Amino acid sequence: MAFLKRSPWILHYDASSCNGCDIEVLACLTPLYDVERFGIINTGNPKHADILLITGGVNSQNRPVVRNLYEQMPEPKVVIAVGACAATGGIFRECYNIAGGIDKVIPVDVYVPGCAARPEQIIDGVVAALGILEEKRERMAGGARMKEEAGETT
Amino acid sequence: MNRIMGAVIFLILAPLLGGLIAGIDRKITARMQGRVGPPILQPFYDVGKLFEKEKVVVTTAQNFYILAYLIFIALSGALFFAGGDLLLIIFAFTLAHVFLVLGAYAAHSPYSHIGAERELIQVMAYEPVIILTAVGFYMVTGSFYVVDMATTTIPVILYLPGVFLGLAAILTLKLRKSPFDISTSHHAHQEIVKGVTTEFSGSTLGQIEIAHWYENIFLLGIVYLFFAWNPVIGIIAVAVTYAAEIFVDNVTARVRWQAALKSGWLAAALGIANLAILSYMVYGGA
Amino acid sequence: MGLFEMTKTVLQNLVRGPATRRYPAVPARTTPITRGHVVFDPATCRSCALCSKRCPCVAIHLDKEAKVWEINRMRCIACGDCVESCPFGSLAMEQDYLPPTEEHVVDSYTITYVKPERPAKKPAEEGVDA
Amino acid sequence: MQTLLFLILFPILVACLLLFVKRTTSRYAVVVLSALAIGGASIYLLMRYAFEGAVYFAAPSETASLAMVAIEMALALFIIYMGAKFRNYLAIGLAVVQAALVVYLEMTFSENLHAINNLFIDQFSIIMALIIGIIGSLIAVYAVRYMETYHHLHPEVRDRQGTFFFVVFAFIAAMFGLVFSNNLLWIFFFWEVTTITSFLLIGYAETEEATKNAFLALVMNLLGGVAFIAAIIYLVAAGPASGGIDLAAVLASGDAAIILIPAVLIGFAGITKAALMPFSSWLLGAMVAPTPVSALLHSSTMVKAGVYILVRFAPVFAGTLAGVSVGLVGAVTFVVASAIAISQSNAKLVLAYSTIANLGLIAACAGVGTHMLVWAAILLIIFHAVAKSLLFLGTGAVENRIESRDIEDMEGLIVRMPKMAVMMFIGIAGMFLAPFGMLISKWAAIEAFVQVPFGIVFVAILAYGSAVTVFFWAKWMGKLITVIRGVEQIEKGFFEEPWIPLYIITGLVIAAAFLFPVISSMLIEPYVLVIYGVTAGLAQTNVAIMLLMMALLLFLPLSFALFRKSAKRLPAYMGGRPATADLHFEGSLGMTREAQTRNYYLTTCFGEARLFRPGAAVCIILILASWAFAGVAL
Amino acid sequence: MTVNEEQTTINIAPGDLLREVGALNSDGYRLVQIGCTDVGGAYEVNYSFDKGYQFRNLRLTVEPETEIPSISDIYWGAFVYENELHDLFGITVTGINIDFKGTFYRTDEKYPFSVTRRGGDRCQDV
Amino acid sequence: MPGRIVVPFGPQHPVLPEPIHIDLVLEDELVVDAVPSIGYIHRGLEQLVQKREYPEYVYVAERICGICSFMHALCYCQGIEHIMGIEVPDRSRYLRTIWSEYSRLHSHLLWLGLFADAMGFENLFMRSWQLRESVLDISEDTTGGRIIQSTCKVGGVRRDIGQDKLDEIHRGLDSFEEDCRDLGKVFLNDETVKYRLKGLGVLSKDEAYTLGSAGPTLRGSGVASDHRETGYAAYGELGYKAVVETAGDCYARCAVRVRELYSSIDIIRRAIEGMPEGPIDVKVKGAPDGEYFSRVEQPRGEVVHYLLGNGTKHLARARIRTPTFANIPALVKMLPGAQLADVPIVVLSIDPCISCTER
Ligand code: SF4
Ligand code: SF4
Ligand code: SF4
Ligand code: SF4
Ligand code: SF4
Ligand code: SF4
Ligand code: SF4
Ligand code: SF4
Repeated sequence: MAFLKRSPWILHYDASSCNGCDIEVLACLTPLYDVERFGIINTGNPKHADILLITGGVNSQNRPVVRNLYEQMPEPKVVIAVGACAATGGIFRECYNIAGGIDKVIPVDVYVPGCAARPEQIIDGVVAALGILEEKRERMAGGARMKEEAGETT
Repeated sequence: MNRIMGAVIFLILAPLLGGLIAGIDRKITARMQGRVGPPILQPFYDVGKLFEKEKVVVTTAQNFYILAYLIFIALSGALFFAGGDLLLIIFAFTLAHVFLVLGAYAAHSPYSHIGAERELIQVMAYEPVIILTAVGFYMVTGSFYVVDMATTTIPVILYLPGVFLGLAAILTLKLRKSPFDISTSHHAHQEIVKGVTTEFSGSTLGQIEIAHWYENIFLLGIVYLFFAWNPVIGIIAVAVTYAAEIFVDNVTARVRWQAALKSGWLAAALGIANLAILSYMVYGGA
Repeated sequence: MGLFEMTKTVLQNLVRGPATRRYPAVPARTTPITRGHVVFDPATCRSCALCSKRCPCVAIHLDKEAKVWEINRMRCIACGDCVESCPFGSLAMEQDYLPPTEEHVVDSYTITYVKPERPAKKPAEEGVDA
Repeated sequence: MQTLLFLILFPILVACLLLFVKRTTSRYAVVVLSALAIGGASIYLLMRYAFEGAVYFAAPSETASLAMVAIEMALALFIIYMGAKFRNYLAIGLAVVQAALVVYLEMTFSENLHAINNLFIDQFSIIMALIIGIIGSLIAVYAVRYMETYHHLHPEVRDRQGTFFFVVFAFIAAMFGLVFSNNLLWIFFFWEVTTITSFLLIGYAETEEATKNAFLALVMNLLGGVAFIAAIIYLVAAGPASGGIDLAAVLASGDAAIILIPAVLIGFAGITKAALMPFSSWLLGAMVAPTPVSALLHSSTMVKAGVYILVRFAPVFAGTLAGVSVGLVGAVTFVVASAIAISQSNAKLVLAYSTIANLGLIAACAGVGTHMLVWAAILLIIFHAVAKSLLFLGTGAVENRIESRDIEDMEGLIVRMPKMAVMMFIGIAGMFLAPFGMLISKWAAIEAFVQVPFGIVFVAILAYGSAVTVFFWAKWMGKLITVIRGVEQIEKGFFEEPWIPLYIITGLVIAAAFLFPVISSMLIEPYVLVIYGVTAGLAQTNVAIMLLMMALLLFLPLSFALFRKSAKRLPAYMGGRPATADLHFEGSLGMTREAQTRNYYLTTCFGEARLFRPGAAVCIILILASWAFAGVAL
Repeated sequence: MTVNEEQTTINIAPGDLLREVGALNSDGYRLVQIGCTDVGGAYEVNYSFDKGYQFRNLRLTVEPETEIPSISDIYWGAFVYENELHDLFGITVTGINIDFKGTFYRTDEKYPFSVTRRGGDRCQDV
Repeated sequence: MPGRIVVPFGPQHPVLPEPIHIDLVLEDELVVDAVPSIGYIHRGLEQLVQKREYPEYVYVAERICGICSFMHALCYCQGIEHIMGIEVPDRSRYLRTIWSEYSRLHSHLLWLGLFADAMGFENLFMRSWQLRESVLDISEDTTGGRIIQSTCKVGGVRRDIGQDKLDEIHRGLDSFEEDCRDLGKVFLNDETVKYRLKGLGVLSKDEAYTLGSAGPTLRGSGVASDHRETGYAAYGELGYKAVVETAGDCYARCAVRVRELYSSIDIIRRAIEGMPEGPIDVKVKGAPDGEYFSRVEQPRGEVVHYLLGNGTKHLARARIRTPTFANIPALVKMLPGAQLADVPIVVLSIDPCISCTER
């Protein structure tokens, strides 16, 4: 059964956003958008999270942090890049301290365009991510089953 | 035989009921905040999800303690619904919590460590009230056995209003609700991240959640005992108490540990005052 | 007594019901001037390159030779500067938002504008380097 | 009776022998053999007398009594000499007073100083004898290796191991004497011997601090001694009505009014010896002594002499306000000492405070003195002795290995010294967790206190006290089982022999939890029955449940295998900050820092500075109140 | 109640800095900012102060290798600006009360704002 | 005394909305040392002036931060206008004032929410952010963007607000003010909130002043310093008096912001009432040559844009000193002595915005 789709917990990290997308991510939690309707909780802890929501492009300081957070999340997990900055660096792309989009550091599954991305767009992004999350889960479960079977035959 | 049935029914139904209550709780909370809130069954989805996730640990030992935590919480609840000795149940309950704390210690992570310390402060804060509750019941019903408390015809609440208030106060602590959710909180934004549960994930976190459901049912069971002479009133009282807890959760800020400890101990003092008057009535009158 | 000051709000919320906008069941709130995304009309663009010059994100790329006008959707910040700068009204700002995607999106258009018969004066902008 | 005499005299022989054994190996052999003999004899005692109730022996009297007086005088002279040497005039004064009182007693009432039976044994004595005989001798065995390492680590301390073991065995002999004597004068004599041995052992290191603390202990114990002898004089002076110096007769004498005053005085002596507030400081100071001394004297046995005498007098206290006051001294001590334990990070001090607290609890039970409470008190004595000795010895072993007795330095012991950690873990669990013994006794105590007038005060104190107890033990436990990385196991290469006593005591802690129904029904309940005519005990179902929990606990670690494989390991959450496995992270200002996890000590709430004075003040008032109540009763 | 804002800029020599700043401090000015501009071969460092919306700016022009003294003894909070000065421009400031020693911003490239020090402008490839 | 706890606090942490790292050294839960480190959001956008022409740089300036976005644009534009000697039309000054104050409302409500969140008061967080949404709605209705307005430009504003809309906004202000006052009451009167805030992170008047603090952090300590008093935009005509509290603790800083909600509403109301007719922009030709320290009062305090033009379309230097940057020393001073549980509150009490701090 796929409970995963009904209970995605997100971890939000600001990898040098201008706050614009950040606060829209937060706005999703608040009464007007209330993503808890979809079982979404904003956990502050990578070990509990299923979805990593990143705003802002990465700079070199943030590189290891982003990677660390990503690694700390248990499988299956997806990454959503929210906003133009997280996708490509956006308006700051040419700044000396911006390396570019999040995909320079970790694999990104969903890009949410916009500057700032609207709460509705972010919700859409999460919904899109759920599909990918479910696929990954099935692959993982399949992998485990295959491993088991392999174990039995040997 | 009856008593074993009680235990079995608890072991099976408590997680279901506990999860449901958690779901209703979240829904009401959301409504109080002007939101729609999650589906009522959300807690089950969450736990189901957790069991689907990969197991991740800092150290393998940590999960062992959580299993022990779950087992002993379930055990103390089962003993309760089997009508056992309330003091013994309380001690089993404490033992369970010590296991939770040990799990957090074992992980050796700064945040779970601080969470563990705070959880211990919580235990220290609520323990006196819980013990006094048992003692209070004894003074009124003449027995430490839950089975006698549950079948009593005395309206216990009339004798123990202070103890009941004390218990209601520490219930906030136990349900991990504001203002006393110091060691870990369902609400994400806490200075100590997720406190005790920081390093637990996947099915282990699910176990903690289930243990919490067991625990809540057990605690509500204690609340019920105050009104046990009339089951209807009892169930209403439990609902009202829980609703009051949700309400308080929604209208208060989280306090520091100092205040949590002080409140817990003051709640106990209230209970003591109640019992002192009662004991004066018993011995003074005799 | 300052305890439980929040009570009034809580009760109000309970009575009034949730304030939630039930997106996606209810469409997103937009206004006529909402800046959603840029649309391009290949039929009127005269390849003046003003838009790509003004764009603060360098999201627009114009290849005059190949007659290709491209916009990198992942860079565009929907500021609308290009729309304002286009002297020929080839650009417009639509209210609706772009959906999330799994890949970077670069929309590419082939400019179909043909110079009218009457030889027109070369626009000055053509002299500007890109 | 031979066994009794053997147990008293044989250790003295061994003690003298050990004065002359210089090599560690031969000393070890001697100690092990005598430990076997003593332990064996105590078990024989158990089998021989367990079902007999109280048995009295006339036993040698005149000569022995004379010898005792002589030794007492000699000891007084020794104290005066030491007092003069270190300029402790208070000690001299008290010794002089005490000697004078003894002389006065001997001179004035010489014709009354006869007990019909000088020795006796009953179930309570058997329990005490088992504790002394088994735990005491195990500690002695452990001490041999410990002292060797100790001198290795502390070259500055003069090596006087001969004397050391002489005193240790002398002490064991005295303890046996104390619990077997039915003659109050004899009890007093042995009482004084334990005072002196304690003085000698605390001062062993001969540092300024050690000497100071030794004198502190001496002075406080002498104070108790003065009260003791005063009580005897009072009893004797009161004539036959009081029962004179025959313990059994005194306890049996119906005239509560008359014996209440001596009871309170002897209770006071018990309070000093058991280091209840305000006299707790001597026990804390005693922690400068080598760890086996702490284990032997200050946790498992000597302080038990104090509560032993209190429990003996419990029937006298029962139902009197004086008794309630004495009990309250214990109760207040329990809660205050437990609270202070929170603020301590020195393992030995935590153990010391916890000891004080538990002795307080026992005293509380004894003071109120109903049959249930006496039952609980004896249970407490047993469980405390085993668990606490394990913890002391464990701490000592760890200290010799990691060269620190700070709890913080024991972090990750489960990785560094796994066996040791498990043993200490069990010891700590024994101190406060269900289904281990201490908790059972506490539980019984609560149930018992509810049923007496003023019980609610005790229950309240107990409720707070046990809450506090959970805190300081659990955090220590947490330190032990924290799994740290990047350290090596350092258990190997450590002397193997000291482990054997540790293993045995660990076994005893678990066995005690399993066997407590047997112990209770075989020894404690009959004892209580004889005295009160009713007896106590836990309901069968509860016992069964406890045993079930115990079994569950033992079984659970097996599930460990379950977790071994599947999980993926990731480093701890460090705020996203990249960190190494051993918790070093890149900190501000470009420094690499280590995330440290220290326990909370809550000093502002529970500090010694904050709690000791009020606690002591309350206890002094209560002690005075107990005297006043006793006086009024007269 | 509307107050008119005035801005004045005074050029001072590095040696006078501490004296001038001290004087402003005792005059009751608060520190608004310290900023810097690379004017090609030299740096213009602006120390800005304010009192009742009157804006005083002390301007120091220094050569690349000149060390400037920290004013953090006078204005405790100056350390943030001075660390920034060092990290973005490579100017050595001596005696800062909390010296991050180049770990304040930890930029990818050192001294990104200092054309002089880097010897020409470089851009991120797009 | 037993040792200390060392905790890496951040850069990712649930109560820190933005990445900042603090090495926290604790004794039990008492903070004995706190060393921050930043640089997680440093982008280097000041340097973009070399790549964007000065009119386009407004879009960059807006994204110095997404919260006081409008204020940055305003400050930048006013600076350029001052250098170039441009007089903007009256109506645009009034419109700028209205948007500024809406930004402030949005920012303060946002902050109040986060602040409540730091205290573990979830419902209050939700309520603050719910109110904030109505501000965002107005922002979207009048500028086309919820967060980033993109409406200020050199020489005026890009969009007008029609009279209908102005009237509608004006009508809505009353009920909005009532909601804000209800919200304010919780922050200022609730016992649990007071328990968390009073006496925490005290900054004396002297300290606040010499540490160079800005905004509510400064005003909460009793210093009346609010750049609106200099009368830029339309504040000259409308008049403004700084809101001041004297206690210098977190409660005072919170109170300043709560009361500024009311004063902002008041300004908006009067700005709408006094709105002059006329054009909204002037044509801008040429390029700036000269320098200016442009200052504007943001929600977090005074921001300084130092602009240096050299007569080309590209500025020679833009240097932005933001209020949070100025408040960091105060933060470093306030943390030791607080409890761990109070760290988020103390940190938030300066309303830290790392985005603009690091630029
Ligand atoms: S995409 Fe826009 S709003 Fe989002 S972080 Fe980047 S600049 Fe800010
Ligand atoms: S809307 Fe702005 S960012 Fe997007 S293409 Fe146009 S000018 Fe560029
Ligand atoms: S400004 Fe308009 S006409 Fe010129 S290239 Fe762009 S879209 Fe085409
Ligand atoms: S540091 Fe350790 S080894 Fe040294 S004297 Fe103290 S206890 Fe003994
Ligand atoms: S084209 Fe690139 S390298 Fe050349 S000046 Fe422009 S930004 Fe710099
Ligand atoms: S400076 Fe280093 S070694 Fe010294 S006490 Fe502190 S942490 Fe330990
Ligand atoms: S404090 Fe704010 S930014 Fe941080 S996790 Fe909570 S809602 Fe998100
Ligand atoms: S102070 Fe904060 S909200 Fe304002 S511009 Fe700076 S980052 Fe943005």
